[in-house]
Amino acid sequence: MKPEEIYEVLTKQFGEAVLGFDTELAGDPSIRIAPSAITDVCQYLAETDTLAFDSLMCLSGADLSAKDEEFAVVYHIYAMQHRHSIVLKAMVPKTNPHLPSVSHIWKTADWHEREAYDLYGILFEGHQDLRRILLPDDWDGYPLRKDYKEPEFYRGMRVPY
Amino acid sequence: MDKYIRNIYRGVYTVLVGMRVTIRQFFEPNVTHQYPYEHDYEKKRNVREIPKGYRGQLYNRIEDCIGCKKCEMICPVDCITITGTKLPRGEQLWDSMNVVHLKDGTEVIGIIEGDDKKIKSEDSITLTNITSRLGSQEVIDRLEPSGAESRTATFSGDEVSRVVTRNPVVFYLDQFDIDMSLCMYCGLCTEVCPTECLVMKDSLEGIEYSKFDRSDLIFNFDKQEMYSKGGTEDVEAAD
Amino acid sequence: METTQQTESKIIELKPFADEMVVNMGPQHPSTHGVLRLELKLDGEVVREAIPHIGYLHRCFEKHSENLSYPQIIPFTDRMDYVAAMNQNWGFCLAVEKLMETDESRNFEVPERAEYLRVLICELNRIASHLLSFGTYGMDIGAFTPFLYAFRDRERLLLLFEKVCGARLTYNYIRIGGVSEIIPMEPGSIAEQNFLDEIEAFLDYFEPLIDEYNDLLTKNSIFAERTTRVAVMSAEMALSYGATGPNLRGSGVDWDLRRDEPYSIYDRFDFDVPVAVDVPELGSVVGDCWSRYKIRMDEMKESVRIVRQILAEGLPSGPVMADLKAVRPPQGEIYFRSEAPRGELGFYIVSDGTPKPVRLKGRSPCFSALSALQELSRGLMVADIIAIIGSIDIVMGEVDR
Amino acid sequence: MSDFRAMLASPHFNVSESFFPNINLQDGLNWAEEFIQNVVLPRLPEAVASHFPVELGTVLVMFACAGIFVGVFPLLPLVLVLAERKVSARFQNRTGPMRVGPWGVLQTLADGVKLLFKEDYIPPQGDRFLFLLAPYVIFACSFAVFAAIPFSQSILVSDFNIGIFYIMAISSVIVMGVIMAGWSSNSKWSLLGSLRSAAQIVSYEIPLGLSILTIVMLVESLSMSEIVASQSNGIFSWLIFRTPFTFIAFFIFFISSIAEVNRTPFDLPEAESEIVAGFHTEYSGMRFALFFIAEYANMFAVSAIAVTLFLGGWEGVLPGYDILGGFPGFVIKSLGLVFLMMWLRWTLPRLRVDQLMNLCWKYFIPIAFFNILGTGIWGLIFPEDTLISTSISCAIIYIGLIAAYKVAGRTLAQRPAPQPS
Repeated sequence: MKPEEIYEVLTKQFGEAVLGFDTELAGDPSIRIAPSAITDVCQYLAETDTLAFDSLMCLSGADLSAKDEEFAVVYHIYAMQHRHSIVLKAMVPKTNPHLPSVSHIWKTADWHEREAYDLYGILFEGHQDLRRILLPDDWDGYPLRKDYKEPEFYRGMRVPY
Repeated sequence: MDKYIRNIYRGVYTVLVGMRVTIRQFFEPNVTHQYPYEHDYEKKRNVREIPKGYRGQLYNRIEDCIGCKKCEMICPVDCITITGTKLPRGEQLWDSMNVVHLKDGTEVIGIIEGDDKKIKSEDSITLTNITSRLGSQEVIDRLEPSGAESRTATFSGDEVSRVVTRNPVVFYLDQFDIDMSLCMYCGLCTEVCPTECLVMKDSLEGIEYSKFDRSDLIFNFDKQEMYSKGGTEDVEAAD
Repeated sequence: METTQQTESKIIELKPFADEMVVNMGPQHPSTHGVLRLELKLDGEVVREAIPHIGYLHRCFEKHSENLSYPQIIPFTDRMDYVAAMNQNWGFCLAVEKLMETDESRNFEVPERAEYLRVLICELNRIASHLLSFGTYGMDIGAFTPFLYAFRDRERLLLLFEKVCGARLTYNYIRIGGVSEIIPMEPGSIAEQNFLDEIEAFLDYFEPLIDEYNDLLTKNSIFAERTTRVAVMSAEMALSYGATGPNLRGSGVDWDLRRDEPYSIYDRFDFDVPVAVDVPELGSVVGDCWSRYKIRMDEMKESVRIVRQILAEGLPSGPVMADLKAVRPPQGEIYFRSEAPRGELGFYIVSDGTPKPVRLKGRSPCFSALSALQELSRGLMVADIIAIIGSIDIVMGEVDR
Repeated sequence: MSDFRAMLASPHFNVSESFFPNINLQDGLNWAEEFIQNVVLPRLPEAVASHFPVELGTVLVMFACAGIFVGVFPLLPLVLVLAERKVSARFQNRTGPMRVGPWGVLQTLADGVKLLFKEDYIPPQGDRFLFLLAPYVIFACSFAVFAAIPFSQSILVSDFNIGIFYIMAISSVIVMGVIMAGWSSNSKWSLLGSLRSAAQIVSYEIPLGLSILTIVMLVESLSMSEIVASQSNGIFSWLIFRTPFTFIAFFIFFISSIAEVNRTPFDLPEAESEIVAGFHTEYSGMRFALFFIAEYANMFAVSAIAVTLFLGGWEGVLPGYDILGGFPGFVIKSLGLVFLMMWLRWTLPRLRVDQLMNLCWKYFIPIAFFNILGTGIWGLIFPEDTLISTSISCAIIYIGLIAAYKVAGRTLAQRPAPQPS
């Protein structure tokens, strides 16, 4: 299925929760989903036979600009059987970034969500074990945010080496 | 019972097969080198050469450096520090030298007589003031005995693959430091260098330069002496 | 997609009342392939739970990249999977090229010669990577000799890479729009002929050795005992955990990006995709450690085949670098994946039209595959943990980025 | 050779006596005493000699011998360590150590000196006393084994009448040292390693002992020198060829002894890729060196025992000729087995704990019992070791090997081609 068709299927199924379809920019077109509905949408995508998105290729957080009010959480999903892929995007506000987890649908989302939490501070509700994964547990701040200032010292060591 | 015996049998058999593989290698020659003893590749057998173009220590033939700061900009890890002042418009210190790349892979550094911009394959090129790049003594050796003294050589246009043109040196360099402890040996800086004076040593010196102190790994390329002399014509290649 | 039937896996009954011992395996441990730390909860020799802790090699490559221009990022991708750095370079360059393709005004095409060189070098790099994986796996299981044999042969490949790009491990060879010209190799020159001859000589030397390695290790009954029916990963589990590459094929899923989503010029070559099957004579079932390991051994043969086809055709003449003034992709985003030796290497790039990416995420195959370790290792023994880590073939530089 | 049944039925057969006979150390003492009486006393002044404390002197001479023994035998592991490194290097197309001395021959010496000067680290949380004691226990036991090995007709420390029993007993004490080391280090890796080692050594003692039992049944003696003496009629009188069952027993003995000395493929107690270094993880300096020396001494000891029991000891290939005989022959045969051990080590991967136990309890012990049964029956059929019995035995072994080879050829031909996975 083409991304447009998937978009139509999703709008038919979820209506309001599907916010739009971005095709203007170069590269992959993406479907914008309301963050609260992301689990339902993913569940639907994974379990419907005609879609059968059985593998989550990549899950990434993104902070596109320091001026933006929102983080993006981007899901690249692929269906081995039908060989089609789709990009879902959920925008979460920077002030309180949280959205439901999809780690029970694709287990690989477990670590990818932990990584997004670690580097962006996006909270995934319903995640089993949302700990920092790459950085030390007691690290301050979320380094991939555009407004991140690196700390001067970490446990007595100078950070900007 | 059948499986039991089969298991024993397979265990013994595969062990013997593996032992056959290893005992064959037992009588094969060594593949290793005694590195510090055999690394001098004029003396010993079986020592691999460091191939041409190997990315070793960075070296700047500073008299040809025009101070364009392209290397500083492209360096992903900021290991190059350049400070300097641009001369007033229209002034220049001297011209950098030509680098002639021959098709057999050697590079000759010198000054092309005449116009270096347009080189046709039927032309022959005469190079004067040939200096050798560090570690490539073979260039000097290539020259005729008479040429070795006058440091002049002539190549036919077919031999030449590429010529780097002369650029005016318009920067007065105060500092050109390369911190090799930060360098990640990506070689991007040598690619952007317009005069090809920034090179990576593809010789043993380019690899074996470990120091006891990290600060010794900051290499300064200084030009002050040359400024006082006022030109590249009399300057020998740096040591 | 077929599902594989689960056969009995060697799971040992846990006694809930027994004392538990918590052991830290790593970050400094001989066989955690770098700086992986596993928190093992042991009941004697039996592992109740193995919790991986990663991040000891974290360099925040993604943050770095946001401050670097695209060509400057390439040397950083070398440091991701330093065992197969060519493939990492390529994956990144493919993603950027794909993003730039969409902009018609800056259209360019990667020259034919560069494509051939890329495939040639990357397949050789795949052999080198699998050789390392084979060697270290042998050492994990306790056989030291295969390790040195693998390094002996890998050394010849590294010498080849050294000649073509000037470095042994961090190549920075494949560039956006072509390959590096740092060591020029004129079409039809003696240098090119020597290079191809050396590759041919290596292949002639190496091809029979694969069978020898199979005799030495793969078919060895002790090795088979150690690795077969251990940590069986079903196809569903592999897909769900995002295991890709040899790990996915080891679970019986016939999937290879080179064949199924051909990028570059892979559609011109004839090669098979090895997929695991049950091997009853050794007791192997689909999805166990042995299958994953065996896929790598078979893939080396396929890579040799691809390289031989290139050698038979000869490199086309022409330039190796596209005429590309500046690398400045249009505004937009791309996720592009390629088949690295360890699996599907994806790069998610968001560009705002400037020379620097806004967001770059490397989706490394090992990161996803390693997350399956916790589930795979439950109820096995300490020695099996080592077997699993080796069989999913992680490189911590890529996991931690 | 008397009837085995007769031995069991004889009124003199006494379990406690045959297994715990009076340990006769008198032979050794006699030798020392004779040395004093005949060599020392005549050279002393009359006044001193008459008051010379012969008993004390005897003990002193014994100590001096022990000193030479302790001084000489640690050199053996030094050589073996170097040999191992060189042999492994050859198997891997390397050169091995090359720096210290010509061809690196002094490398182990240099390593020893280095280890001597290293910090003697004792884990502060561990059991200090046991930690200090453990290396000595292992070291002492592994060298005490040499006391009963007849290197040649004249070079043996003491000819016990229970020689092989003594060796078994002493070498089992090593496991105590291993457990001490593992426990007292206060390290989980050490503990895991030592418990693996305990399980392994205790299990493999059984097939080892059962294999020895076949020999003892044939020779009807526990004395090492008598076992050697019974193999004096050339290569076909060697116990390995005496019956087809001893042929199998030799391999069981050899493989079990590899397990006893913790070498690959049975090196689980010190599996460096799993449990770092096993029971000696926390040891450093000279204490580590003691473990290391003991390991290699053990390796040579089990080879020497295998040679004594199965390969004719210091007896030569041909009766009357000194080919592969005497002290050099004994050492060559032992080193051959040591080389075989190294060859195996640098070829094979490591087993897992449960597989190790499987191999022992499911394969070796049943086969060893079968051997004992077979040897008993063989003893009934051929009460004397005659030309006929030897020829029949060799014929069976030969036919068996040929048959195995043929079957191998056939299964190889029939084996399906490797799956095109």
